[in-house]
Amino acid sequence: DSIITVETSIPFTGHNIEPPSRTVETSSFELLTFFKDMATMRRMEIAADSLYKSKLIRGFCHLYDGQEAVSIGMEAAITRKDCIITAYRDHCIYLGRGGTLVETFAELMGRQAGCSKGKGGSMHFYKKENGFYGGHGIVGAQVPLGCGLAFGQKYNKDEAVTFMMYGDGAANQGQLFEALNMSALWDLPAILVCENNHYGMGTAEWRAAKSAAYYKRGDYVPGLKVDGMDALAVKQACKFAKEHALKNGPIILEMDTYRYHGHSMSDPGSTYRTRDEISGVRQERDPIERIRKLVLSHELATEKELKDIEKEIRKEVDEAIAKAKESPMPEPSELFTNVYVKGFGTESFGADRKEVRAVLL
Amino acid sequence: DSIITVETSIPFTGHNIEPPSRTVETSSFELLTFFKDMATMRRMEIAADSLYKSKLIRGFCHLYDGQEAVSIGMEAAITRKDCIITAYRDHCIYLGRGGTLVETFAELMGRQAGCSKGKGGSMHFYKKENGFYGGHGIVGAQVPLGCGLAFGQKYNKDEAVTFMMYGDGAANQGQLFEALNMSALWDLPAILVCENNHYGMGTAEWRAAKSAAYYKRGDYVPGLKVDGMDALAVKQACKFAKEHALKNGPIILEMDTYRYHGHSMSDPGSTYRTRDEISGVRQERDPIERIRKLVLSHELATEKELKDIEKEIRKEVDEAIAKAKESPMPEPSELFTNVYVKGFGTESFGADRKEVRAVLL
Amino acid sequence: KEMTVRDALNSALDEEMSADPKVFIMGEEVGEYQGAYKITKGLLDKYGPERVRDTPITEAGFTGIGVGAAYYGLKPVVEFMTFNFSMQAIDHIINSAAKSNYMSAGQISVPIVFRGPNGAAAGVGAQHSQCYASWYASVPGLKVLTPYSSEDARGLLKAAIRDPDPVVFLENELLYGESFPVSAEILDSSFCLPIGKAKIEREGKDVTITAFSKMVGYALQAAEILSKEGISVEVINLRSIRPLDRAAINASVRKTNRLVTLEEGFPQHGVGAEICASVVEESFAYLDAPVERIAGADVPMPYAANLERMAVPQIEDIVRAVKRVCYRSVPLAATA
Amino acid sequence: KEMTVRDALNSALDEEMSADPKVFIMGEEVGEYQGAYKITKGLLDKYGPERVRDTPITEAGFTGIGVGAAYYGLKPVVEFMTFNFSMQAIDHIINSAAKSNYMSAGQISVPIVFRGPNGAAAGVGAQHSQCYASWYASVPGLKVLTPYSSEDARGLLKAAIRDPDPVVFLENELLYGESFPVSAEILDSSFCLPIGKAKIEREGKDVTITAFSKMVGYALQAAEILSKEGISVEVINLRSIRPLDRAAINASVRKTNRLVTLEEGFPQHGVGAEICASVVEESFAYLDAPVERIAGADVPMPYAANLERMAVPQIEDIVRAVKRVCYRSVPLAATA
Ligand SMILES: Cc1ncc(C[n+]2csc(CCOP(=O)(O)OP(=O)(O)O)c2C)c(N)n1
Ligand SMILES: Cc1ncc(C[n+]2csc(CCOP(=O)(O)OP(=O)(O)O)c2C)c(N)n1
Ligand SMILES: [Mg+2]
Ligand SMILES: [Mg+2]
Repeated sequence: DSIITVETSIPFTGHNIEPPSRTVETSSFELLTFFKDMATMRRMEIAADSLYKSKLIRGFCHLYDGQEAVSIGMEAAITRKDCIITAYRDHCIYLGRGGTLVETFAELMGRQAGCSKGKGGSMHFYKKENGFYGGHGIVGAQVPLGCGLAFGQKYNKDEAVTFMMYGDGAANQGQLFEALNMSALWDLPAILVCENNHYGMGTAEWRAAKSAAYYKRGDYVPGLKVDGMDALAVKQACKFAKEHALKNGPIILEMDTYRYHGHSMSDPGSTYRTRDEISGVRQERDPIERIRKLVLSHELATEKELKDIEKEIRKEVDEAIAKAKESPMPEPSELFTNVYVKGFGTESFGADRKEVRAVLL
Repeated sequence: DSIITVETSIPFTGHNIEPPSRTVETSSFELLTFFKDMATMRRMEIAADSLYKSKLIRGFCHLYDGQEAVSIGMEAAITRKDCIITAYRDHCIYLGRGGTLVETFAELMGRQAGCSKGKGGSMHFYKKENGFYGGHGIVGAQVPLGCGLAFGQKYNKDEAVTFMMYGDGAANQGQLFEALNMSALWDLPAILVCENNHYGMGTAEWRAAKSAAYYKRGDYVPGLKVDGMDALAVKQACKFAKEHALKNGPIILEMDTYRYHGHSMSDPGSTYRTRDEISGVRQERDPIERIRKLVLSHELATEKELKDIEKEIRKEVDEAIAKAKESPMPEPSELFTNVYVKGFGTESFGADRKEVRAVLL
Repeated sequence: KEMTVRDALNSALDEEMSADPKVFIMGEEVGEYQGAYKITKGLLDKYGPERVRDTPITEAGFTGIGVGAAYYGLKPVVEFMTFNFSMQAIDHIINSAAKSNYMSAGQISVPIVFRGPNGAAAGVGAQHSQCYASWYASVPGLKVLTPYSSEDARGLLKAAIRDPDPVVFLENELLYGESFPVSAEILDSSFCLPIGKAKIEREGKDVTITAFSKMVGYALQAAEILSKEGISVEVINLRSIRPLDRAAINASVRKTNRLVTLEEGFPQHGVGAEICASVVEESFAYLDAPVERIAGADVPMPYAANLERMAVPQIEDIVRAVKRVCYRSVPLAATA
Repeated sequence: KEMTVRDALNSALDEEMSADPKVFIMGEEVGEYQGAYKITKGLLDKYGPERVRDTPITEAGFTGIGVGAAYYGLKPVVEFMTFNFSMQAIDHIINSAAKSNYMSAGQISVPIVFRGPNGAAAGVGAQHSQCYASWYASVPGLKVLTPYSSEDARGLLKAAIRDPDPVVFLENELLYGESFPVSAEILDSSFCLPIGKAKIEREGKDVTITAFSKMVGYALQAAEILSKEGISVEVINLRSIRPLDRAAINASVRKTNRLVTLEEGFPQHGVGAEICASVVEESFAYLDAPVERIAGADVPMPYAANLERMAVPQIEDIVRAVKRVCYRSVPLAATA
């Protein structure tokens, strides 16, 4: 598989750091994998939308379509000794870390086969053996938690780094600045990835932040602004950041990206932005289409072959949903498991404590 | 009283802003008032130290000696429509806002005549009618609270500003960055005064902050570094900041200052810094001595006259202590007052609820 | 006439903002988005961005700013998108708001309302489902209100905004869309309910159920079922968890001699425990059976629908508990 | 042999750090300053700055970092200078630590200890005197320990550090300097106490007092006074508030038939309320008198010495309450 050299869409912009080169090396295999993986993510999220509408998924459901290149590009640059932690928009991050479609759909529907056995739900996916630490519902909380993972990596001398993903809305949270200061003081291998999709719920970035230049918000910490719709740019940036972090401590990567869906399922996503804006991004910056064009222009596959891949993905997703639906709801006894690792044989109670109680082992 | 023109000790350093001139106007009256007020503060804190040692003051007691120029210079630049809020190191700020020695000592000893009737204690002084909003024990909390006061000033179109004082240790608190962002978004007349005395308890600034350039830590918010041992520099900076804040919103003033005492009474203040460092500051930068020299060099008073003032102050302080000691402890019924403004006639309980209870009015 | 709880809250905010220019509202998405749950719908248009303030997602910061504004004499209404996020700001609610009037011996009053949905919603998992009633109501200096119906929502929210002290106002997302009958009196802009007073939602003589928020509706449904079996249930809608209306609770128990407490929050140190203690302290001799406590399960909220259902009280749990207090042979009662 | 609680905590930390390289300690002033209250004295010298980590005054941030490190498999001991400051970090304690093992169905365990002085000290005012026992112990996923003696301090802290779950470890500043007798067994580095088990500090037959932390000492002093008046008091040192040793409490009450609960925290939704509810649920028929509750006054902590004394339980309050439960004529008991 020969090396293909591609220019990123736009140059990187650095803050307190010399940015990496625009020239990225890739391969036929990598580009086709990017295409397939992103198309799978896209299809999975569209399917989740339908399942939600048919009431098989409950509560919140935050979809990632539009932002796929961030996960894909990041994974291409790192290993599974490196850790990732994110917020509630976590389905595709989970998939990127080696999770399966069946586990995803089963969790979304609250079934035993789910990655959290149906107990976590949409916002709480994990895959610890591959370095994925969730799946967090409280805006901003994952940033100090991620710095804690990086603390662990440094403590154990693991020569690995942690990527902590947060939104433009989360970027104003005070705990981020607290964690950044400590990460810088202690040279933690912490990479803060701001997925700037330009809205925190219904609030445009400039209405929530006096300075929306998130890659500069680390002040004394270096930063890089990256086209988050270009998987190869993301890959380049993450590689660069990993090297930096292992040597010099924290760095911020601002990924300029976009979410096509509303914030969660109750948000139509169209009251605070124009339809033109959305379709403009789709037409000009879509991360999958960018790779499709590269594949075609380098003649790595035909249009028909790519369409066939997409058809195949559609089938895989449908099959996964069918399988997930077959998985039963959790056993009632699961109500009381996992409250503790070690329960000391104490009693725990249900709503009617005289009728439902359990001994925690 | 003719105008006297003085140069500040060192130039101001600006961040994102053109600093004001080093040339400050003052007068014989002002300089003598500075001398008298700072000497009173100094004497009051030394006396509190003794009272603590004779067990008349309990709990924490954070002394301000060394930092007097910050309060004095600030007050000279503003009016009492402007608000001040600070942390626990609040005795002298209270005095600067028009509080009395008797109220101070009485509060420190937990007596009825105290500014909080003995219920607040050392960390919780207030003088709302003169724009002093406390006296807060939780590091960092006073900064958003102060921005809230500024919010109120802007909401009411009062054309006044709020000064919120915090330490170098507090400067790393996340809530500060959150409040700063909102203050900048909303153009609040908020002046963040970082009293950098170079230690947060036993931690030197550089051990707690990756960037100890606190006047720059607002990133997109302008800042000014000020010699906080020079009352005239402080006055100049506060005047400048007030004008700026009324027109353009928040600004940070970093006051380079020093606390002579330990952090609180249990800290000898000598394990994390050298005695040479302390005596060096005393000799070269003491805020009272700086004014004394100015007074003498401009021949506004003789050495003897200044000594007499100090003697007078000593007497005043002793008399205030004597008077404060005469004030009784609060009435037992005060246990239940001020829990609410409006208690709706509900019952409240003492430790033994069958014996001690009260109806809250 | 009927009105949803959402409209009741919205109209109460609207009327109080119109009556007092010091009242303003701040929080995430309260303005241009019209509220995450549309409680503030229309207010931005009517009162402008100075009084309907969209904030960044920085709870500690904006809560501190709200409290500071209250120190200054404004009357802020701070919306938490849900009370789970109030944990980021809880230091300001407790240390900056609840304690200031006391520490300053009455100089610094804090007329502020913290409001938003509290407790379990549907399918939102462990981090978005906690009930904070018992925590906040343990703290002197705070008042804690828990509306159930549209009458409660209007009357208590107006009372909270007019009150000179900090009030924690705990709504319930699943009630927002529910409709309740409202009289002309309730709809009048002068309408206001007293803080600290419970409401007997249904009179009965055999057993008392105490409940608040959504659980009041469950208690009423259980009472209806039980009445068909000849058990007469008195349902107390607590309305205020702090001050707690101990007098009303004890009066009812002295009449019925039996008590079931009901809440969705975690059981340990919960509202039920306090009510049990209060009745034991004041009306021990009147109790003909042990107090029964129905509460949320003692586990983080699971996502799966079947487990979630087990984790919060259901009507059958209430019915079962009532039957136990009424029929079970209680040694003390037997010997009495 | 005697040992102070301070030395007990210090030696427990030292031994666990020496036994397990995954254990590290972080917090404000824990290193170079040797601890604000000198609990970590000498540890920096012995284990170095990687394992004794001074932090800036940023509780939310460093607690989050601690929890993240625990996710990764380390065993952090996070010191809060006092638990009052844990409110800035409480979201991480509840949402990031307590709930993760459950939400992940066991994938993400959180072996972490949060420790520091809790509750009232002396003369430190309203913002520095709150007791957090009842809040934290209401939350499933947390364990909450409250040592009283040097034995407790050593045995429980070692248990907490070895435990695979998040433990909130509530110390008391006023106990740090107190000395208690310690046996060779207690001093052995293998010594460890079981989590969730109360200790009968003093056996008695007329009345049970439950207490934790500093109040255990007060209960013992009250018991001594009462014994001279012929009242035999059983004193239970709860040691663990979550899990609460309901079995031990109920067994004692079934023996003595009388209960006084004692705590320094706010009364509403407190530990006493829960214990009262538990005894009413499980041992109602055994109660010969209403449960008496002694707790902190329902007000923010005042500074003045006389008011402060009134705001926390005193030995005479306990003595009085015990006499009430023992001598008061109780209608139910009379008819039984
Ligand atoms: C502390 C906190 N406050 C509020 C919320 C509610 N909330 C969930 S997501 C969200 C918007 C976050 O926006 P952003 O950080 O830009 O991430 P995005 O959703 O765009 O990926 C809000 C307000 C929350 N979960 N946690
Ligand atoms: C949130 C919080 N954490 C810890 C403390 C304990 N504490 C009180 S003062 C202090 C040091 C603050 O230093 P700095 O901000 O520099 O102010 P200075 O005392 O020097 O005036 C600490 C750690 C506290 N009061 N609040
Ligand atoms: Mg966003
Ligand atoms: Mg300092």
